[in-house]
Amino acid sequence: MTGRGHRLDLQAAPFLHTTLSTPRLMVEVILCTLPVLAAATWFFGVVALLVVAAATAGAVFAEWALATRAPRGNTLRDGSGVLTGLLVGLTLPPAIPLWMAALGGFVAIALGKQLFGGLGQNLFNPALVGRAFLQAAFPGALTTWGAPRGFLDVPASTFALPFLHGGLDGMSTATPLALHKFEHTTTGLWALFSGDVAGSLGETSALVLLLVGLWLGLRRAFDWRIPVAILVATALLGGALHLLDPVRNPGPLFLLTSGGLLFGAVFMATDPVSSPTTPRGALAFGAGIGALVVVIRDYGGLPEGVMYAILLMNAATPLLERVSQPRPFGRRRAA
Amino acid sequence: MKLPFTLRSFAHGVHPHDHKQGTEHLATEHMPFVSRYVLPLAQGGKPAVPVVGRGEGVRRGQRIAAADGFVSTDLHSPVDGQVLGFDRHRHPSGELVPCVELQADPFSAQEVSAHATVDPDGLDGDAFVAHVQRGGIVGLGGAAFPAHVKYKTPAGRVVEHFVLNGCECEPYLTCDHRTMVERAADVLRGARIVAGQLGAKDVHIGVEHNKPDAVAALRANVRPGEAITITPLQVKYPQGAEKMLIEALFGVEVPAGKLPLDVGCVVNNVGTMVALADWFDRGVPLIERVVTVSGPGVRRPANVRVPLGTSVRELLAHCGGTLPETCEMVMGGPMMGSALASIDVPVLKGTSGVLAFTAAETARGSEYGCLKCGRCLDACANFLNPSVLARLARAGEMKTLEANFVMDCMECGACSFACPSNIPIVQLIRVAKSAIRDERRKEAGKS
Amino acid sequence: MGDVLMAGAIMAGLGVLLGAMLAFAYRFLRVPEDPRTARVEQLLPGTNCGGCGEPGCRAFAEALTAGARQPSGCTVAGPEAVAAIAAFLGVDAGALDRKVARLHCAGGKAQAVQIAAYDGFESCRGAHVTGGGGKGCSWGCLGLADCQRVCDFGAITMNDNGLPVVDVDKCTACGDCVVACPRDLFELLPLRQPLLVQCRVPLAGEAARQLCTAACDACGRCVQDAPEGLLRMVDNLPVVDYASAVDAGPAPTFRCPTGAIQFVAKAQFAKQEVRA
Amino acid sequence: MNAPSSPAEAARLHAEFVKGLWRENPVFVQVLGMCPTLAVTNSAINALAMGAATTAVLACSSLLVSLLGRFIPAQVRISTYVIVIATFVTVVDFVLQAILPDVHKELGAFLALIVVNCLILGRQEAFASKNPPLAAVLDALGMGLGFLFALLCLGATREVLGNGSLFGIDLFGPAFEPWVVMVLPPGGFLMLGLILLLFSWRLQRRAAAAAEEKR
Amino acid sequence: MSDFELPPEPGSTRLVATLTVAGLLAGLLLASTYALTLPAIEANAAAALQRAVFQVVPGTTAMRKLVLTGGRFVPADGSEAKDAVAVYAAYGDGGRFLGYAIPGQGPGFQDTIKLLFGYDPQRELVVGMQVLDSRETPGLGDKIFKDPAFAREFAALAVRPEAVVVKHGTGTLPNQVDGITGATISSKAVVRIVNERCAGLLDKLPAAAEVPPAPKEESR
Amino acid sequence: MKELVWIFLGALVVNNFTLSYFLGLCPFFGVSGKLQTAFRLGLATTFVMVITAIAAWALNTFVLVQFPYLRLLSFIVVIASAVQFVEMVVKKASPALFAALGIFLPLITTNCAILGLALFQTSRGYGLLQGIVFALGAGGGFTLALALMASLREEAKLSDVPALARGTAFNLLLAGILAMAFMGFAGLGSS
Ligand SMILES: Cc1cc2nc3c(=O)[nH]c(=O)nc-3n(C[C@H](O)[C@H](O)[C@H](O)COP(=O)(O)O)c2cc1C
Ligand SMILES: Cc1cc2nc3c(=O)[nH]c(=O)nc-3n(C[C@H](O)[C@H](O)[C@H](O)COP(=O)(O)O)c2cc1C
Ligand SMILES: Cc1cc2nc3c(=O)[nH]c(=O)nc-3n(C[C@H](O)[C@H](O)[C@H](O)COP(=O)(O)O)c2cc1C
Ligand SMILES: Cc1cc2nc3c(=O)[nH]c(=O)nc-3n(C[C@H](O)[C@H](O)[C@H](O)CO)c2cc1C
Ligand code: SF4
Ligand code: SF4
Ligand code: SF4
Ligand code: SF4
Ligand code: FES
Repeated sequence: MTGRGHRLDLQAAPFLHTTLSTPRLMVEVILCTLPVLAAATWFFGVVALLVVAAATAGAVFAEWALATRAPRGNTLRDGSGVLTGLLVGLTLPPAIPLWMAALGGFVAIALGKQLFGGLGQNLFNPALVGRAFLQAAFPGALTTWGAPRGFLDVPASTFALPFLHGGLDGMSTATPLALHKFEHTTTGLWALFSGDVAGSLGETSALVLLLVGLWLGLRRAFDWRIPVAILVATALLGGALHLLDPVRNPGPLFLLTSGGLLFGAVFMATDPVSSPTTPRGALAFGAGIGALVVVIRDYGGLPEGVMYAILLMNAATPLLERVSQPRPFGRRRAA
Repeated sequence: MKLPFTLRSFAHGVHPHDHKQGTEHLATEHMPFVSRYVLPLAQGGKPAVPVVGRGEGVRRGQRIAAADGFVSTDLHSPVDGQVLGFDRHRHPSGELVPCVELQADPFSAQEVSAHATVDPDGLDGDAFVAHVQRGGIVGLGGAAFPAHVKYKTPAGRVVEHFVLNGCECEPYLTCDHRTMVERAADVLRGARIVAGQLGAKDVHIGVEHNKPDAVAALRANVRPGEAITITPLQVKYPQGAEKMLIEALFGVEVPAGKLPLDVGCVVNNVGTMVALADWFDRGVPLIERVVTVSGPGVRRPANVRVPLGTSVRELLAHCGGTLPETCEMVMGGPMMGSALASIDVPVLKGTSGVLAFTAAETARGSEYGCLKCGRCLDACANFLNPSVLARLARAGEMKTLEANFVMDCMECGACSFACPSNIPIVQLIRVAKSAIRDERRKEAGKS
Repeated sequence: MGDVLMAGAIMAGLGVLLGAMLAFAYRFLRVPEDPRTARVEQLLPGTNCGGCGEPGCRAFAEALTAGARQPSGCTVAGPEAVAAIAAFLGVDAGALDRKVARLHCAGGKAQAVQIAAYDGFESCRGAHVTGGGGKGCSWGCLGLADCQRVCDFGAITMNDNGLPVVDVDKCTACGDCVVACPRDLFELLPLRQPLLVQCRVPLAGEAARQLCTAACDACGRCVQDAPEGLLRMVDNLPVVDYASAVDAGPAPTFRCPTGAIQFVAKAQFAKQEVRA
Repeated sequence: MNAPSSPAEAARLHAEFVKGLWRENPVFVQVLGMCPTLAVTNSAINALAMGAATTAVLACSSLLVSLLGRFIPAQVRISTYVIVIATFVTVVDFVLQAILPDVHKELGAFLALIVVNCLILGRQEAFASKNPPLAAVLDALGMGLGFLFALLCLGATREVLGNGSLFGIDLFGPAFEPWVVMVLPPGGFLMLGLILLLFSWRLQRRAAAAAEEKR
Repeated sequence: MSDFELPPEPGSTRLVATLTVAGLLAGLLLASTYALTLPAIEANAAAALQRAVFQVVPGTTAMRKLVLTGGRFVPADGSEAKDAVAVYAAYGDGGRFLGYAIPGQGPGFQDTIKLLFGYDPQRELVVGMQVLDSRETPGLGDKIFKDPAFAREFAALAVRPEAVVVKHGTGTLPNQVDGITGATISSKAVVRIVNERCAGLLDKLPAAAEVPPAPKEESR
Repeated sequence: MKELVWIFLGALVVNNFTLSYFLGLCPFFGVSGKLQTAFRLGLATTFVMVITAIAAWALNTFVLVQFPYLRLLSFIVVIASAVQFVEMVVKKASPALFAALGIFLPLITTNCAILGLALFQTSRGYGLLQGIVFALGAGGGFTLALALMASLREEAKLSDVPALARGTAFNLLLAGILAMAFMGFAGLGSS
């Protein structure tokens, strides 16, 4: 009688679904990395494209090689692997050898994602696992910031053969944070804002990052509480410490616009998988990142701490989730 | 006219497309009589006990089974005809359950043999409750909970508000909408009867603001000075869930595990009022109801007044049949209804809609890992954490599930609707709840 | 040399002091407890490495005596020690009246009618709560392996006919599958009585046979052929009195028209079985 | 220690010795003594020294415990073993300090921590106290060498990747970019995790092959 | 293990006795080992120290340990407190006083850095530095002892008022140390340890004239 | 005061006993399956560490000045006995406290984090107060690492960790990532 002489399907309610899907969400964020990539290319030349491409290739390769047996969803198709690769690439310094970038992408997916069972199951931000591995493995290469050069001028180290460094030292500059920490010179705000400073590919232009972040927030691609909490916590704690010791501790505006803070707040702390789902958890998560960033930058050995702050808060996420579960309807007042 | 977002509502929830334009303007039509009717004995509460024998002749409206205990209702024959038997037949839930099977009398004019009409004002509380029970009246909002049970208020409890649920927040469904437009007077008549009996101070009718004609029709029937308020509400799912409705109307949360009565409310569906008016004023028990037949797979969508026990197959045939691409039939709304394994199942007292879907709507995108994006949290009007519940359910962590209040879930489906990863969250939750109830039952059996 | 003697003296002194302290504590502060725990603790290595996941050997010993853990959970103890503990606790004892999990259904893919196609995640209970999973018989096995997934001992595998095969040797009668099955089809039954009714349908005759070729149609022949009292008909189904010591042999199964009652010595179903 | 009296006895003793090397390898299979395993394996030479020191302590303690085991009341069993082990560890510590001061400096506190290595205490309890001296010593040597082998595997891989050298000998020349993480704490965890992963991958392959053969 | 009875509870005396005997034997064994290995160990330590001193004060052929007692440095005679501050006077050919080798320690990037540096009071210059112990990052921080160029920075370093670290390649003044690129923190830590030690001790060191004469034998 | 703060922070995060010094790994991997148990083990360890710090200080100051070669032996014996004694006292005095924390005590005594604490304290020449602060930091750091690890593992139990990696390999790799994250604290307070 159904017209087709075969059996009816039996599915579970609801029979209607939102039009948003995970691959679409990923594509949206991928598109939002493009302005950042464009800015990186503007400031650092084609080498930016090469590095990001290498990292993405490493990530996609790992996804292809390891995800075949993942139980749910084809992670190659959903675009999250590409996004992870892009983000790894954007967090690397311009002069990094391409083989390292590719290795970073690979480690991000292999150790950061597939080890946990694939999309949505990872406990740490995969891109940052990849980068943290690189930073621990090749601290020299990851803290060497090539001096500005021509658009098509690619540093010798870029094409270093695997396992070789290809002469990384040589011409190097320092990031605004390192300049402040080790040389006590403060970079001008306009340079920080526009992005014309040394640093990782994607992190330099505060302007582009703010615009992209605003767009993603308005599109509800991420939980707005996380970036807002990060920025507020950084500004408050940073400001307070700055008042205590203005020479050693930089001011809040500098803290907000320098280093990877905005990039991390827009793209990486907001990775939904490794951040809390609960509203209160998200606020605490962001505030924790902000506080850790300030502590590491002001008192730590490293000039920059965004990556470590996010990873540490990733580790604390299950605990945060646990204590911030929403009170169900009708249970809010009485226990 | 207020702007939509300034209207009252509850927190969280989702906005599915309402798909009502196909039937909302269609006047209710009558389903012609067919030859065979199947009525499950359990239709709201405990199964009723047959009071007629195999082969016995019955009249339309005659009692055929009597309530068994308090949380149970009488069952009446929807037709003039003959009792074929009491075997098991397939229920919309897929199970084979004991039913009364009737053969319609092809020569009968099918006039209702009405019972005596009763003036409700002349009844005291218990007599009123007993009379409602005798009318076989259950809630027509979906759960088919015996109406009289709600009217028996424990001593010391005061009912402040009698609330009518005219939200009809489920997409596609328009049966309540048509009922409010076409039978506004009966809706209000029912409300006055119940409110009077309960001693409620006032009556509130919540209607989603996408039904302006229903609001107008109801308002037109309110007598001046009467404490009956019709409140347009935001269009948001699940606005019709009684706890959300109470929150929207009064800003009060019904405590978890408690009843509306605990905050001084009794809630009924608008259709239930019409059934009450029919029973008291015309002596007609609950033997038919309005069903919306809709969905992309139906050739002629309609609102149909259907005698209970009519098979879905006949109802669909009345609506021109289904398209060849139809691959899924749903009883109830698209958010909370359930898929039918077979269309050879009867229309029940609780059947508000029959929807036919084609592959285009039912093809589910592939499932992805939970992104922990929190969209399900923002959807859940119960303020649960559906993503956690789903993951725990998948892992079978029953103890943790209970600690996370899985039993508070009303299975509204908003979370599954909102999930970009296509995770069958409600189904997982339903599985967990079923397992927990089972375990509790087995545990209780042991000791 | 003086140093050497002094060192010996210090250590000896420490030994005396601490030994005395512990002896004192042992005598006056000890809290009595299950002597079996103490014995098991002695049988354990006492390295307190935590490798077992318990907070130390004592806690593991308590878990062992409480039956919550298996002796092999200790990563340090050799096989002899494990065997000794197992023997001491009698973990393997009492094979006499052994029970195993049995399924009251034989309606696999090849026997039972499917009226609709379940389209959801693989779970019996998931199908059960979704319009009954489309199986014509709403009492029968759904074949989606909930039981297999909960069995910690790997005793259950699904055969090609979609029915769970219980490995009688691996089944410890823990009862997890009994709880897991949404249709309550598993029961722990004594191995010594192999008569088993493999159907739960309360229908009789044609109505039952329409749903499933393996259904019990309540013809009653098995009850007639069994010794008095061993079988009785309840709700259109024969019920075996497992408390009875009568050994009827396979005779009651011979005239069953559908094979709903079976004499199962070992596994109920073959691993690769599709009977038409 | 008497020579084995029969071929069967000899075979048994041989088995006692071999099992620790591979089948019951204390690190890869039993996952015991993780702290020294990870802490000192940032170079092959340290791994070797730690392995050797542990083996020496293990063998001496096993011998003594096997000889004296029967005389020790159960209640002070563990305490006595600990005293025995601690004594030998201190002896090894002094001897190393006297003859190989550089290695001693590298191993640092971890040499002393042999005392609490679960492997050693575990062998005393699980084996030495219940077996004759010869078997006990062979078991100890087998386990010790298995431990040494595992440490060496880890130490060598970590040193080669992390420093571009093996036993301090530069392997790849100055153009090599060492993977510093390997000689840092995370590298220890990651490398051992990776090795264990390889182990279970091999086991799985072998099981799959066996299943294939059965068919 | 055939009987599952609990063994009889031994008397407390037996427990005490077992532990006592074990403790006694262990003490004896250890004391003997100590006595046997002590000379070698001390010789090793002394040799290592001597090598270090000889390196940080170039040209040294003999040394003498001085300890701070009562605000003054006096030759060590074994009676001083264990934790007394010590420096080493270094002598060249013919017992000529060359300078002091001063140990120092302080926090580095990862963990405590222990080092020894040579100081020539006549020229008021640091003349050498050697890192004895550190856990700095291989490849970065470990350049403080692996990079000969960094060690050379200490060959003639002015420490009054104090030495400072500058960016690599920009050091020109006598009190400037070229930092190691990528290991500024470790470089700074080394210089800070040296500075702190100098600030605390230089005034207390005996002037060149008052230095006790070189020991008779080669060392000690 | 400032020095004490840095001793505390140093032991807590910068040179975390577990993630940077590789001490106490057996319980770190063995008892991090459940958050609640892990947390309690952490607290009990901290408690034992404080006892250890006091005992080690006493031994160092009063007994071992002339007999350095007895250090290891006397540390281990004294710590073990002291803890055992405390265990029995707690068990007698407060069964509830014992059930919560005491059952972990035997596991902790033969653990290298404890002995390591005593040895580090000795080699760094900490006094009594410094030693206690050091013990509190080290114990807190151990608790922190253990609690994080346990909550991560509980979460991972709900994930599809590949069968190949499940178990020790996964735990090691997880600890590796955690250790990388803790590298962010490197040099804290040194600049
Ligand atoms: C055991 C039981 C007792 C109930 N008793 C009352 C009652 O005394 N008063 C009342 O107003 N509703 C009562 N209810 C009805 C519920 O409030 C609710 O209306 C019903 O379960 C259907 O709700 P739903 O359609 O939102 O699922 C009862 C429900 C149950 C299951
Ligand atoms: C998610 C959800 C949505 C509901 N939506 C409606 C609705 O739109 N209209 C309605 O009358 N009842 C709805 N109900 C049922 C009401 O909660 C309530 O049971 C009903 O209004 C009681 O009236 P009745 O007993 O007369 O059916 C819904 C229940 C749930 C759980
Ligand atoms: C994994 C890692 C290890 C590091 N180890 C050291 C170190 O041992 N010593 C040090 O001074 N800085 C170390 N650093 C700090 C950075 O190299 C820091 O940016 C640098 O000291 C400052 O840069 P600059 O010296 O080029 O100005 C390390 C950084 C990382 C990421
Ligand atoms: C808003 C947003 C931010 C994301 N940020 C990251 C990121 O920082 N790193 C990453 O590996 N993936 C990121 N992803 C992709 C995806 O969540 C990630 O691959 C999963 O963690 C893999 O399970 C992001 C996705 C979204 C929607
Ligand atoms: S909406 Fe879906 S993907 Fe998002 S948190 Fe909920 S279950 Fe996970
Ligand atoms: S189905 Fe349950 S969990 Fe999901 S939104 Fe509705 S109430 Fe919340
Ligand atoms: S759980 Fe029950 S229904 Fe499911 S496969 Fe097992 S026996 Fe069949
Ligand atoms: S009829 Fe019997 S055998 Fe067949 S599926 Fe149903 S319960 Fe199983
Ligand atoms: S070896 Fe360190 S705790 Fe076991």
